[in-house]
Amino acid sequence: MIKMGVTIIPEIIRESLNNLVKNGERPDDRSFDDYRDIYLETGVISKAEGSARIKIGKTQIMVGAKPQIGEPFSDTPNVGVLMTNSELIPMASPDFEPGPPDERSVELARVTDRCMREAGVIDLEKLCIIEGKKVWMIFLDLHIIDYDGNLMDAAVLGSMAALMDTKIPEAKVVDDEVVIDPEKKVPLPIKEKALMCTFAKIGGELIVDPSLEEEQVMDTRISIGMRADGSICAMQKGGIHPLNKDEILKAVERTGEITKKLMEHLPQNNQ
Amino acid sequence: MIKMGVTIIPEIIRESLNNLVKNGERPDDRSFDDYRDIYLETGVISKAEGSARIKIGKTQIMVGAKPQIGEPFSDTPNVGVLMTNSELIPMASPDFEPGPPDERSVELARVTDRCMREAGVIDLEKLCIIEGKKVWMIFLDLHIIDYDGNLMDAAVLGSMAALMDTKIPEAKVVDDEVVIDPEKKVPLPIKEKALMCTFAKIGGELIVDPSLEEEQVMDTRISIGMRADGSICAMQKGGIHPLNKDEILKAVERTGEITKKLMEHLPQNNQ
Amino acid sequence: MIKMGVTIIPEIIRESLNNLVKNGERPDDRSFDDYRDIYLETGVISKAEGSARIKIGKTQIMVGAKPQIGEPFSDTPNVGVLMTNSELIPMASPDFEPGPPDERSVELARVTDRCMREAGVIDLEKLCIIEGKKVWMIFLDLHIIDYDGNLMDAAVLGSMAALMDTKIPEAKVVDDEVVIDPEKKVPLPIKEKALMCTFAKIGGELIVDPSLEEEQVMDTRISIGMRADGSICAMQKGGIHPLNKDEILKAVERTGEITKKLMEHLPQNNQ
Amino acid sequence: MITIISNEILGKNSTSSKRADGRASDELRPFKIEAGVLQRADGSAYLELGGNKVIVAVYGPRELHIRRLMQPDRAVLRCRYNMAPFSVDDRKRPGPDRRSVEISKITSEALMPAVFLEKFPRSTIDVFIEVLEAEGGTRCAGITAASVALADAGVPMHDLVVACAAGKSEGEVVVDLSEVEDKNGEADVPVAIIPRTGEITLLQSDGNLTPEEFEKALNLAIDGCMKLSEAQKEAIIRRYGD
Amino acid sequence: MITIISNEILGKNSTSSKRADGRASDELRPFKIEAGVLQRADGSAYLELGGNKVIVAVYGPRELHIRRLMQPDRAVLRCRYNMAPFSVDDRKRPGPDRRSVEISKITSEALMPAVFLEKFPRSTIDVFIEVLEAEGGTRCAGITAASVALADAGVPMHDLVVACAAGKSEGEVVVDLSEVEDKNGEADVPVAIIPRTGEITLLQSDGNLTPEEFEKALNLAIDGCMKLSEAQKEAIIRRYGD
Amino acid sequence: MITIISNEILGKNSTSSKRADGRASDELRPFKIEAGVLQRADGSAYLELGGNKVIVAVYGPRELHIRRLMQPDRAVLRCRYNMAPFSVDDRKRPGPDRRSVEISKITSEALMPAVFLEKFPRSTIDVFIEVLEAEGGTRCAGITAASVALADAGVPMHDLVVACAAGKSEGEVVVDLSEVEDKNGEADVPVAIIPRTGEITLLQSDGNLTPEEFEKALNLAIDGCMKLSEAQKEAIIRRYGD
Repeated sequence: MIKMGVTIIPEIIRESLNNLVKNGERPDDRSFDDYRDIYLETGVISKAEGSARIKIGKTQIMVGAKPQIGEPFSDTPNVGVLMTNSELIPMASPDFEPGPPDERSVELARVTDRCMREAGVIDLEKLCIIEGKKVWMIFLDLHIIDYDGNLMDAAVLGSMAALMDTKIPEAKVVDDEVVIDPEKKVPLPIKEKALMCTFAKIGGELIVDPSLEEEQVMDTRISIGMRADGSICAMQKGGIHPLNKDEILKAVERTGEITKKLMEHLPQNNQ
Repeated sequence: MIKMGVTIIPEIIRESLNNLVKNGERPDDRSFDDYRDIYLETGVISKAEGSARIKIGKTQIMVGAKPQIGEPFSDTPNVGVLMTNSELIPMASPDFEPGPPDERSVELARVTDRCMREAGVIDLEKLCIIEGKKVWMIFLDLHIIDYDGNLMDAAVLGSMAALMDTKIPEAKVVDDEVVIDPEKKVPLPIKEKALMCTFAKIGGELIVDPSLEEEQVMDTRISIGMRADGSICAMQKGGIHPLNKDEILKAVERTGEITKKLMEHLPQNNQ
Repeated sequence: MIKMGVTIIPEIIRESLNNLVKNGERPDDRSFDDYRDIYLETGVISKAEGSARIKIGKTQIMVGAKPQIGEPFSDTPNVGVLMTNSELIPMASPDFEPGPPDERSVELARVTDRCMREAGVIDLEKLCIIEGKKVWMIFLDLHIIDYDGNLMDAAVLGSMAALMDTKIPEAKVVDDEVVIDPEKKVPLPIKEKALMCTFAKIGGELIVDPSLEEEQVMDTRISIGMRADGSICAMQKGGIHPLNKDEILKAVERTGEITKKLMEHLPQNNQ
Repeated sequence: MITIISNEILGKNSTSSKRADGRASDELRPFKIEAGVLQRADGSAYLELGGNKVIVAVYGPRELHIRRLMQPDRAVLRCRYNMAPFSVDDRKRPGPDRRSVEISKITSEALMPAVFLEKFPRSTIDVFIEVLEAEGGTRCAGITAASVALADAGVPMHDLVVACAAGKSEGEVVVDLSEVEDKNGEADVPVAIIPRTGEITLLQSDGNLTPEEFEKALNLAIDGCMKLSEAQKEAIIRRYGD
Repeated sequence: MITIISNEILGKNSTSSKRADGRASDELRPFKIEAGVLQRADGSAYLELGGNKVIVAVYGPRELHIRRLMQPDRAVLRCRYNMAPFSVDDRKRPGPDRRSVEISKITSEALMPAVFLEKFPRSTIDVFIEVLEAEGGTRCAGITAASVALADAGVPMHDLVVACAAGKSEGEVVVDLSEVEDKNGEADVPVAIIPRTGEITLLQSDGNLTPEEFEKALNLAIDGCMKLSEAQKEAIIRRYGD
Repeated sequence: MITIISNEILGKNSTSSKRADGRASDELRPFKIEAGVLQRADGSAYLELGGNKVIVAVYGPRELHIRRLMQPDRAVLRCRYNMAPFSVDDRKRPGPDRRSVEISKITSEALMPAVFLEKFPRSTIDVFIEVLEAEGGTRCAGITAASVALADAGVPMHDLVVACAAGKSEGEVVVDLSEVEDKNGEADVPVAIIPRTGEITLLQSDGNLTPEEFEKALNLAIDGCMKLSEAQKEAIIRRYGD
């Protein structure tokens, strides 16, 4: 990443980590395709219509989903809206500062948003209430509270779980007015499942789920969003070193396998 | 206060003021319960529907009230709105800087607002025009032009006077539309009177209406808002030193007496 | 100008330029009333309803006009709106910085706007669609991409040309609703033509169309907006040195002649 | 126009108490406090009180980069009180608002008297309070949790500042108003104290109270503080042993 | 929809004048100027002109903290023109807008030629102009008052810059347009001068004027300036003696 | 309510191609690149690609004034991608938005690998990309033009980074999606490469693709890059000779 904030990594650490990975090892003894421990809990915030607490290793994100009635975009009058926002709050890292979202935060939110949206996770047409006038907008807020690397995968996993947990009030149209019954709640119409798998390139190798320690020495990063059916719904390269085509295509292949396992962490059914 | 800006008070001044107060005296020879000279004039700004110029000693605030038609909050559909804003403009002190309101300015506006609102100074229900749709919003703007200590009490006294001075145009509802007659003006419905009394703790004593000189050496501050009937409508401790319970309860008691005298400065009737 | 950014002009250059001008000469051999080469092209941005690329010497501005339907101001319910915005983007000069418009940018936009508006260039009454409710708003955006002095005259010339190039969709009112037909476009109703002529005072002389080199040593500046009929529609003095009355009146006189020639650069007809 | 069918009144009065959730007038909502819940922060704490969920991170004492805020003879203690967008019924727009600016100010004033700031001249201690879910009384919850996080960070303190509110609801003076009680309530008095001395470091009052009611509320709040103070100490002991 | 019943036209033409308030074409509105009206500022002044009420504070010459603005050989003179939210019919949102940014710029350019800035290298002189009530012509009122405030602050100057507008209203060129005249007027020409030399330090023209009308307006504005200049001097004398 | 009568579908399918504008699946839109189009900038370039019009200015290597961004052992390369308000159908509000912030970040990451940043420690190279007209694929157009502007500024580089997108539209994988194809398209894959090594410096994918389709898109994009790479070199040669 470009802005590494105040943390400067001595060359000796970089070299030693590079050598470790060249020998097929990682600082925490994981294999190249292993995630750290994943902890996922949904329904953790009663006031949020959907929520999840996701931990990947020591990285921790609170995700909340809140519906709100708004106007559709003029070019998609019969389609609801997903709005994803992320806050790298200063609680999570000595390198994060208060203030409006910086480029890292914006990238995280936008990649997460594209992954959910392009995969067709939500059946957005079912969120239309009155065509051209009123649709449900789903605000997905990523609150990063502990940063130990690989925010992308945690954000997407937490977002997927929070959306599956979301129940929105029933909205009826009576005499051209929207009537909301907060007592009757229906699950968000979930159509697809998609997750993201991030690789860091260190010592010439691509290793999955980089920890902060690994991110700090990595040359570059590639994040691949994949649906349950194996199709690629999002991709984002990051970092200032190049990748070659073979590396990318191999990463796509590995993502297929890894995502299958990752999907097991999701709740079985959207209730 | 936390941010004292550029002004740094030498220890020797602090000590000498502390000793003065311990001996029952103040730099300007006031007794502990005395305000500085108060000058209050209403109707000073023709373009404002209500206005006041308040001076307490050398502290000076211009207060203006302006009504505007807006939507009520969704949880109080039949109630008007009071919005209080304060600007510590750089004119008033070398320590004030241009820019959006800082924490001191926000605290001043919010405490003033709570004092007026919780006391029920305005009969806000009478400011409803069409339930759930149109109500009067009263914008109260505090323009601090000379800062010589104790902004809180000046702000509340000036606000109370400006509200009592305020006349709003008659708003009628004709065919579900609001019709305003700027020629016919009615006084703002004033229901209660409330003022604020601020004590600074110096040399172990609580002294009322601290001047800037006193504020700069005070350990802490307590501001008590009181209605004409003697009930407490607002309270705010400020500063980084603690107070004990007895000090607080005694301050409440003294506020009762002091507020009665302070009320005499208000215009007799809301016309 | 007040903020000259990082560029500091050595005294020796200032002196030598002053002497040059005192001798009736200019660095690029122009006479005092000569503009640099003017290049003007309209219709350069297909997505903009009106556009122009204007070069005066090496100064270059892209101007775009975009119509949008909005509400009229409450005190002029049957009149359309012209909104002029300018961006001194950092592309144009090492002295320009990213961020919200600074005072130079605001002045440029406001003077250009006044010149167009006060001259009555657009027949704004014809931009009313439904009185008090819907009018055309014309957004005129000045994108400064190369800064080599005399932005004012370039901005006004480019704006005039862009407005003459502008075609807006036909807006009809059917059952109190606005219906827009983007296939049918009508030219913006142009009523008057107005341009601006800027003089810099160097070595006691007023010279027209100052280049950046000349601006950097000038004492002061005066910009005069003039209609085709010779009336003055805008004027703005800039810079921290005074002018005397005779200088101003002579500048007005010279502007009459110069503007006539300048008008020849405009397209003959608003199509 | 959007019409919202109003919910039934939340909770029913028990026969033994006027309070919506059946609590006695001096009874706190259920609470728990945990120390050391985050990895990156120097210290952290998590607190639940009724429906409130608050997490606090402390960084520092650390170098202060903003020269203009630096104090030559002591550390500054900066607080940032922030509500997560999903913590309230209607989504809160991210970023500070006037309410959070005021609460951040009085929170830092409430904590400062207990901290040995003079030990760390020219440095800063940063306290980040995140409200994950709000159900009335978050500013007090934030202060109580912040003290535990400061202790977890090893910041030297005289004592753990603790905060609790009392107020008036349905005509009765009661401790620790819930969101429902607060919204329909007549008054709210948040208080923070240094338990060892009983000194008060935060005090506000919002609403109408007679002086007698105010005194009663102040006493109830201080009693509430003492109960929470025990839970603070237990949280520290659970983490670090006795 | 909100409908506002429109006011009757304000003021009636006198028989002797076309102007709404009966003034002669070269007649200023009533005015008063007072020096030294604030305590904290180094210098201050208050000016009323017709319905305009303007107050100005001057701080400095004082240290300039923003290195990037600092001038090695002279002081910078910074102006902040600001309208109080209650100074106009429709409440103005607090904070700078494009209009106030432009006026601040040209105001500082209007004042600078008269001040011995070179006496105070690397420092700043700050002029804060607050419009408490606006009734047409506030930028000129602000400049006129600012000069008195600068003098009150003891800032060394060649002369007191003074400002006045002239314009065209109902077809006639007149001095010092009131708000009503300005709103329906055809043109407005604000002018600031250094009275001793007659040099012009601020000049704008907004509206359509023939060159002849412009010259007439310029002359009327300069005459107006001279009248106000007397009042400036009297204000200084009233405060400091002759 | 405002109703807009919808336009007829833009363009008609040719018989030989499914694409709206009749291009073959591996055919780029018409393009032209010109170096050295601005006077003040140290380097500049102009690029048209279909309806896209992009201009780029480069300043630097120059002194970096923001100490916190400075790198002791190399230059920083900062990009600012910005759309002119008139560049799109609905006027864009001036100033950065979330989209432009993200594109600015990945653009600078795409260019950096080719620049000898280590030659200029503690300094900055600033790349300003202005989209004058947008018709699909502006981020790639910006990168391609930026390389030419960097070369024009004399910034030493390994090679000229070049960018091109491929995607899926109407079920077919095609190169260089136009605005119409992109809006109704199923996927878009912007790619930037270092032509000499074929290494990839920018890669995104937006939309759904099978791994096979993705590979095909990647290959098409790289082929497109190679064609544009020739035009970059020609632009440099036209300006500076061979």
